[in-house]
Amino acid sequence: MEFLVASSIGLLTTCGTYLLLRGRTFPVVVGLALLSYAVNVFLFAMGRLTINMPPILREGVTEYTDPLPQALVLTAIVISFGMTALIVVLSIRTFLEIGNDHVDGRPVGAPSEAGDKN
Amino acid sequence: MIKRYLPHPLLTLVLLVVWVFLVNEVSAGAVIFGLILAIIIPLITASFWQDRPRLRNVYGICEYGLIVLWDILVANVIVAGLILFRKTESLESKSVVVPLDLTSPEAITTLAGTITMTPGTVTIDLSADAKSLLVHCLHAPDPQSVVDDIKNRYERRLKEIFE
Amino acid sequence: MIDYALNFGFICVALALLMNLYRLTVGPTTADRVLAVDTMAINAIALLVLYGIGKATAMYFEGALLFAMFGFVSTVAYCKFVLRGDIIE
Amino acid sequence: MGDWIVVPIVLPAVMAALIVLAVRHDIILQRVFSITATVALVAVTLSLLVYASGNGPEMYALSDWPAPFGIVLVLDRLSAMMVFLTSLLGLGVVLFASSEWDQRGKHFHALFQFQLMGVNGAFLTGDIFNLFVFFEVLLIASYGLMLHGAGAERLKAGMQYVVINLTGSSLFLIGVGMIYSVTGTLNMADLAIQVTNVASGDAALLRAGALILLLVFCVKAALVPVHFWLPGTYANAPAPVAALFAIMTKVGAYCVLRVYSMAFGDTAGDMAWLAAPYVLPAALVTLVLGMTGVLAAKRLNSLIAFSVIGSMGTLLIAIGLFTPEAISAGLYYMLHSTFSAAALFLIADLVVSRRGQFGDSLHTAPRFHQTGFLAVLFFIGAIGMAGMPPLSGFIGKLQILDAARDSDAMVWIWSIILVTSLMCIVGFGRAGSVLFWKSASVDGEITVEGAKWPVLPIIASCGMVSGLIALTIFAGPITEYLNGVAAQLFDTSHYIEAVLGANALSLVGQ
Amino acid sequence: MSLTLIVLLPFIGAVLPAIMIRAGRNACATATGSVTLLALILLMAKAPAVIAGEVFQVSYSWLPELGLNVTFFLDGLGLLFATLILGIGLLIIIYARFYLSKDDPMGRFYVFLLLFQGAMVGIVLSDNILLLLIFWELTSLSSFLLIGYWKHLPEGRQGARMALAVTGAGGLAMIAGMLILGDIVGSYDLTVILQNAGLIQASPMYLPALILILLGCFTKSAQFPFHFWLPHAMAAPTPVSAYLHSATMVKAGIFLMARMWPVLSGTPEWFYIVATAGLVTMVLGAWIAIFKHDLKGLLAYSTVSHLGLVTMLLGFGTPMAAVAGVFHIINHATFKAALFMTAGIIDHETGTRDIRRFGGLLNLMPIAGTIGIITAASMAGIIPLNGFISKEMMLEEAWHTMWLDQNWVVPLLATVGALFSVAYSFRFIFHVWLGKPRDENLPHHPHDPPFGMWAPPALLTVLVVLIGLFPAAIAGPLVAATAGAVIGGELPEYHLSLWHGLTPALGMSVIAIIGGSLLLMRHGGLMSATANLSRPDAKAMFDCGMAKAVALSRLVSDNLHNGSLQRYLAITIIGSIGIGLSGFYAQPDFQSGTRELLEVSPPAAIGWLLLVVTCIASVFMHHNRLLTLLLVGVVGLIVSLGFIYLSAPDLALTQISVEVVTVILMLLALNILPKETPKESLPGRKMRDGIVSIAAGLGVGGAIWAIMTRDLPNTISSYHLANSKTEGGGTNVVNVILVDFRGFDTFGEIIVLGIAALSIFALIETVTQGEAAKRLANWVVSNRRSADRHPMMMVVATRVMLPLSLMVGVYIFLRGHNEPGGGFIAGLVVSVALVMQYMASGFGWTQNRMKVNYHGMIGLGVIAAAITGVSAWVAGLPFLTSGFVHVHLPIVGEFELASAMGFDLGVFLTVVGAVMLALAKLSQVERMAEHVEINTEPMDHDPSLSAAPAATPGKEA
Amino acid sequence: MPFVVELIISLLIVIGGLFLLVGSFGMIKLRDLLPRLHAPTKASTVGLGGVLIASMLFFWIERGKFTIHELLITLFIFLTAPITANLIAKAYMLLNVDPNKELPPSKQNEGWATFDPIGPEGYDPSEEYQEKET
Repeated sequence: MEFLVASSIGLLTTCGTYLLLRGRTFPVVVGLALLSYAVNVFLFAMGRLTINMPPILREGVTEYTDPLPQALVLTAIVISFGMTALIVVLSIRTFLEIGNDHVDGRPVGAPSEAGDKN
Repeated sequence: MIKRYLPHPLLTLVLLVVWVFLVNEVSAGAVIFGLILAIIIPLITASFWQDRPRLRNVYGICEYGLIVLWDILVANVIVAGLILFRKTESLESKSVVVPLDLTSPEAITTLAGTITMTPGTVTIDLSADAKSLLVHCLHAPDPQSVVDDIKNRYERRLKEIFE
Repeated sequence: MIDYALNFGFICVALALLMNLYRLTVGPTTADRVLAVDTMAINAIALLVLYGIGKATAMYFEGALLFAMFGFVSTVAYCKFVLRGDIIE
Repeated sequence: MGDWIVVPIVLPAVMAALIVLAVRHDIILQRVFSITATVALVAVTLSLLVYASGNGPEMYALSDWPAPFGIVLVLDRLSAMMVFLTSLLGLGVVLFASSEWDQRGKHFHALFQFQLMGVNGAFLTGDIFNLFVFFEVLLIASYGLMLHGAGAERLKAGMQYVVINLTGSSLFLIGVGMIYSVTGTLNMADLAIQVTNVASGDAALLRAGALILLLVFCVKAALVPVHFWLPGTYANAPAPVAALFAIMTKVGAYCVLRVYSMAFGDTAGDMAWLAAPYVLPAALVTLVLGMTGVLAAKRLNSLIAFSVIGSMGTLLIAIGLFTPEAISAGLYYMLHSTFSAAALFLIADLVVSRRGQFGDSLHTAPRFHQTGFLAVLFFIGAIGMAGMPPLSGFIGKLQILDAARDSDAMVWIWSIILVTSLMCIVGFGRAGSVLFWKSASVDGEITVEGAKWPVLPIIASCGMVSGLIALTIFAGPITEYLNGVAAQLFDTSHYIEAVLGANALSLVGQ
Repeated sequence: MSLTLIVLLPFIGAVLPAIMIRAGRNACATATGSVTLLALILLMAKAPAVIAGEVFQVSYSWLPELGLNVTFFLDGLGLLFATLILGIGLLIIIYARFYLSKDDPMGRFYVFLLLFQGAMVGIVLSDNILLLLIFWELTSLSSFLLIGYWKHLPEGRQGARMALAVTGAGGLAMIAGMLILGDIVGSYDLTVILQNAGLIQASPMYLPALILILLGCFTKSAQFPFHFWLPHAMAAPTPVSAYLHSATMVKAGIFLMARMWPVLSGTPEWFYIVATAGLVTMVLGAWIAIFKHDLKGLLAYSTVSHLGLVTMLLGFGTPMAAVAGVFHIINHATFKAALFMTAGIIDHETGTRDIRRFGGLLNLMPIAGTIGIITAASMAGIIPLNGFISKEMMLEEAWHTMWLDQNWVVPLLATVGALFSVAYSFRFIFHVWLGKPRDENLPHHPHDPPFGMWAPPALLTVLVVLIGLFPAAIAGPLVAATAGAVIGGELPEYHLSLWHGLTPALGMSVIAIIGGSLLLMRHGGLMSATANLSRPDAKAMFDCGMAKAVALSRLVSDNLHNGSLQRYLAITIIGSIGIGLSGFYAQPDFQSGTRELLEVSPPAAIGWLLLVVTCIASVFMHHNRLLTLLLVGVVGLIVSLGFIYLSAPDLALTQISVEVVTVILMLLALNILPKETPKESLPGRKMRDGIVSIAAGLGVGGAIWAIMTRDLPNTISSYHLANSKTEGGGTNVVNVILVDFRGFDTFGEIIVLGIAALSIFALIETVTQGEAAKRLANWVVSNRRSADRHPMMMVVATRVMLPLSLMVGVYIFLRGHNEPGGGFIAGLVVSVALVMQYMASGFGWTQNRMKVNYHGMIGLGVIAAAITGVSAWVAGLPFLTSGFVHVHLPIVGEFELASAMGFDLGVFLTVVGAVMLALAKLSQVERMAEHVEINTEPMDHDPSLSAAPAATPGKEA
Repeated sequence: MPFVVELIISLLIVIGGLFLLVGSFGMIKLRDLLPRLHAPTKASTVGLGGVLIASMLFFWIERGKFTIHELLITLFIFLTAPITANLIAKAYMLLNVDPNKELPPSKQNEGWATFDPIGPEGYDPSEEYQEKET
């Protein structure tokens, strides 16, 4: 199980990073989303994996998973949600202002359409 | 007075039931709290749902519900059979038009939903003036019978309930 | 016996999810993909419920409920997007 | 100080919420609220500073949970100084913005107060995850402020700023996660203890995590090679915001200082001074690149932005030495560079707003209104930034050079600091010459509609400049205080005892 | 005290001209002059005592930590220089009053001048080398301002920048040198340093310190090879040239060499560096001066040459040479300042400075001519003027000096230098004043200037003559005091007089005069001969070097900061991988974990497979953006399933709710953005990115693998588990951590959300301006659009869902403390329920029915959370301290009331407010783009209202 | 637990699982979206319903507690499934179906809502098809 989780995190990181390195805003945003999944799961897995030991106190149950990473991940999820919302809006706002969604460093006003770089 | 503070009695009832479902226990505390919520929430949401028709025919509702439940069961078996055992090429899929007598949006929606949930038919569109339903049949050698079935089995009953 | 049934159920749902995934990636139309995701949500709910039975806990019920609710909303949003572009107009 | 410790965080937060809730339609009331709150903040932080200078570190346990289980705030000399600096800077910025800038977009004052809250929180917290949260608060507020008023270049730069920092936030979480996974704690003081207890097989993970965290702090501190967000961001941010951002890079530097002198400092055994081998070389390169950018700049704002990078390089050289003398010198330079960067951005805005369509491009343009007065201000700001005498930049650099004396890299440090100073002088000389002198050879005068003598902005700019002057005049007492700060930083036992109780240290090694 | 006042007076007084200029030019000049005069008087009051050997000292503590203190001392050397600075300064102030035209901003001039004066006085009186450095750099700055005073002249600006760059660079080098010096001695106090010659010269750091300090001196004093900036500084107004570039600033370097003479001189290094540089400068400067057509250029190079002379003398390292040097400093200051002023007069009166256009000016302006001829003769070293005496002394010293064991080098070159010096001095005399007028069409008709303009040089000329005639009487005591201070010990036997008998020096002098005259006669031929020689033009080289430096900087900076986010991110990611690995492998102490691993269950394996396929698909199919979005949604689904599977129900609920809102946001965005990502990455780039991202994935995956395979250390969360119920009042430990143990995190977190919403609002608020508004106005709907905006079935269904969802929201909210749920998830549930209404019935209709303002909700939420926190203060507890009670009501039974619920309510409100504000505002952009009308009916057509007119659907673009 | 109850629960689970599988299988087997739409919307309701009832029974018998909240999920599904089917179909038709050729006429004054707006004027996506043909 640990291997599955580790490889999933690795894969999510890889895919997120790859998309993050694209030259348009949308893949970048999606890449960030994937990356934040990876990071959230990473942080969660800090508390090690357990099955069916949710940190909800029950009579007679003594074994619980580590609740702290979960709380941290919750905070992280919410924060990354806020960030994602902002960057999504920022990307359309930028697109509207400069007429293209490049992030690869071409100056404002440079020809933008796909045809010029294929 | 009652109308003002209890705009949708039926809704209140439904919500109370939902609350009991949610808390998953039938206790005095749960019911009282649920009742408070079931009164408050319709008040809050009243502006979203004004002047809607009242449902009176409780017997009709129950009958309709049972029929539909049964039909759903049957529909599933039939569709499963079609999927599993018929060659896709031999399926006679087509769209049929069901002219409507119902006029209330709620009734039409219920009918359309029923059609979707029952054998081999899915409501895929509504005419712009809401006077016809476009129904897609998975396997309908005889389209007219489908239309008749719908009109007799469901629409008639709905008309009694809603109008 | 329930355990066997549960395992069978898991396998069914798992296969169903894989099929959904196939439809999602292959398409061909956007509607197919949306349908695939919607079905996935349904299958996920089933998975949760089965898992809850397996672990004999009601802890996962809210998860299933929210899956149902949110699965619907996101499907509607996708469809509205295809239909109108602007999902809130 | 008890509850007062949390006031620098709660006060701006509540004030921002109040502005949003009650007065969001009335810009005048917003200004009144915002300025009043900032003034109150200055008063509070000043009293914290006074208190901290006479007392040891003091902990404030939020929610009344004992450390390390809950979140704690810690007031020590360093954090008191930083929050005071923040509030002073904030006061200047809010005054400047209240003339006209705050109307160019929505919610300036609310975002501004939130920004203060985030920065103060980052300085006061004693918990690494809480630090992350405050990082995010200050970052997201800074995104909002940075994009205030929009505009193509600003949006473009903003996009980069946001994405790079979001990546940084992800790395932050990874770093924190790795640290927690082997130490089981998030509290910085507790971390300092746990670091010594880590099983030797786990040490590699801890080191990796701590260094990734270092990288994140360096992103904030704009250290090469993770400084890329800064030039565009600072050069394109609204002037008051750019001025406020002068403290943002310092947050990164502060964190480097705090975490790596406490948890990975003297007491960390094998991991002692973990950050030192990385920070110093990077800081040297940063300084060179920053000043190269100053020389290369074609726009006034990017000139200043690059000079900020350079000053961060200088500052981190001092911090990277990790000796009490160097840190004291670095802190002095930090104070200086905060004021001088802020002053320059504000002055640049006064200039730019008078140059009409010529904006901040370093090309010859006709004279503009108040050339002489602004030239004086700019000149003072520039000599401050370039580290020329008699202003504090020079003293700061002298102190850093002096402190670097015993370092192995002394030759490098000295030669790079001195050579880059020259680059900075030349760069600012060119810029000033173009802006204020060349205009005399062009006929005509630019007239821009608007306030002739914008009172608040001028007060704010002069305030920043007078900050520099005060730093110079009171260099002696300030340095004395800073020596105390550095001494406190190096004597981690008091901090740990304040947070974890008197017998915490006796558990070390068990 | 008065010592400090002498230094401070010019600085304080610098505000006077700025104020007094409003009262007129005379008042301004008077004010400035009186400041200087006052300082001079204060100085002179101390002069007798100093000459008598007394040393004044004052000290104030400034930055004792660093050893930087405000300490001044006044000895002979300081006295000499301070007198020169203040005295000549006073003359210059008078002169400038008449020199500057009406258009020149005189107030500013005097401000700069006083600043400079103060800095100079500071240099010569400092007793702390760090303080000296400060004044040193201040002179660079103030001279920068003075040279660039005529800012409309490009030469002025360039000259100023060049001077700043060169002297600034020297100053920086000197900082290093001084710091080393201070390090060797252990003190930055000059008086202490001066007593530690042995220590310094024995130190291995002596040579670096020497070189660095000399760099500062040479640049300031325009010594070879840094001589080139000085002539270009001549673009300044002549008073500035006269003051800075003859009498004072350029002498700062000399001063420092003299000051440091006791500790630095006497070594071979000192000799070879200083004397050689001086010698070369002397000859070279003089040679160039001969061929300068610009009057001030000629004088500038002559200054270079004379400074070389003094430098050389100091470099000899003998006490006698030092005496000669000191004496020449005085002499040079007198005649050169006068010469510059004369040149200024000529310039002022004729409108040109080109020597080739002059001739016979003596007839036209006899007073100025007399002054010019006498002082130039002194410069040439003609008997009986003061220049002669010091030149003689120089030649005498040169005669005795061996250079690399050769005894002829120095005398020969010194003679050559003197010869050239005679040549250009005579050129000044003969080509300007005597002979026939060469150009009748001078811009102005020259005549003698007003008294105020010729009086200052005349005064200096009188000094020139008097010192020449009575050297011992007039300059003797000063020279003695100064030289004593320089040497720092016993003065050698020397005799200041015109006639020393037939010495070798006299012979050399004669040779020089005769040779110089001959050279001048052949001047025309030489001129054309040298014109063809390609001499390195220092300014061109400097400019070229500067341009290259700037170009190089641009090349580096612009190419590095090319604005490509891809590059920045790639570097950041590579950096993080690198630093992580370097930490990991810093020591080979890593051990694999031994934790018992969990078994893989079939559902987990399937989930993993799904995730892998979805991830990979999302990369390979990312060009289809909608599909990418769907795939990411699936990833979110699987991740939440994973959370549930791995005992984290709260996380799963949060993840899935966030997921939906994110999808809605992304869809809103995608409607505006292009629907496809073009394929534009080149294979190389893809390869690079692939490698980077795989490395990142391996790094993160490897790290987490290493972590998960080892046991959890004792974590602080065991405390949370133990105290959650008893102290925190909740059984859902995660929730108790969120609202209680770490409630402060949550407080920050909701603020993040609130800020995000406010930022989004602010960001979109500006969309109605500028380019964006134009784009939106011209927006063309690219896709086919369905005709019904608000499908009836959907409207009906969501209407039913709304109360149900709200019920669910309340439920989730209330159970949060004990079961999975809480304010955040409840907030999202409610938001989604509301968003459904927006989606079904459109913005306009729904917004009309929303009775709350989302801004207010955010503010209220934050305040609610804060108030919950602050209310703990009432009980004397820290911020956010939570309390709970069990309430027992009849019928209802027992339930728990926790203050954390108030906090959670704040969370709830903020979340709803933030999400709704962001979505509602974002949809505004869509409506602008789509040009649809605001709808007022819930559905497009309500069949039950058949009598009513049909609802108007939107007009499509 | 009585064997019969256990058997019933197991059967329900198996049936539910099978129907879920069939629903998804139909989705890949059928060749076009509209037929595909039938599979999941129907099969899944019973599939999920079976599983939910099994769960209810299980907790009732196993835990001795009558749980009803599963019904809520069923309620949601019944309420939402027709809507999603309808919207997916509309989305499909809009992009892939020619209303003039492949759909029967509505036999009313107005055409199908996806293509014909209510009222006399307005944008009509079906016109695009005509333009394409000419």
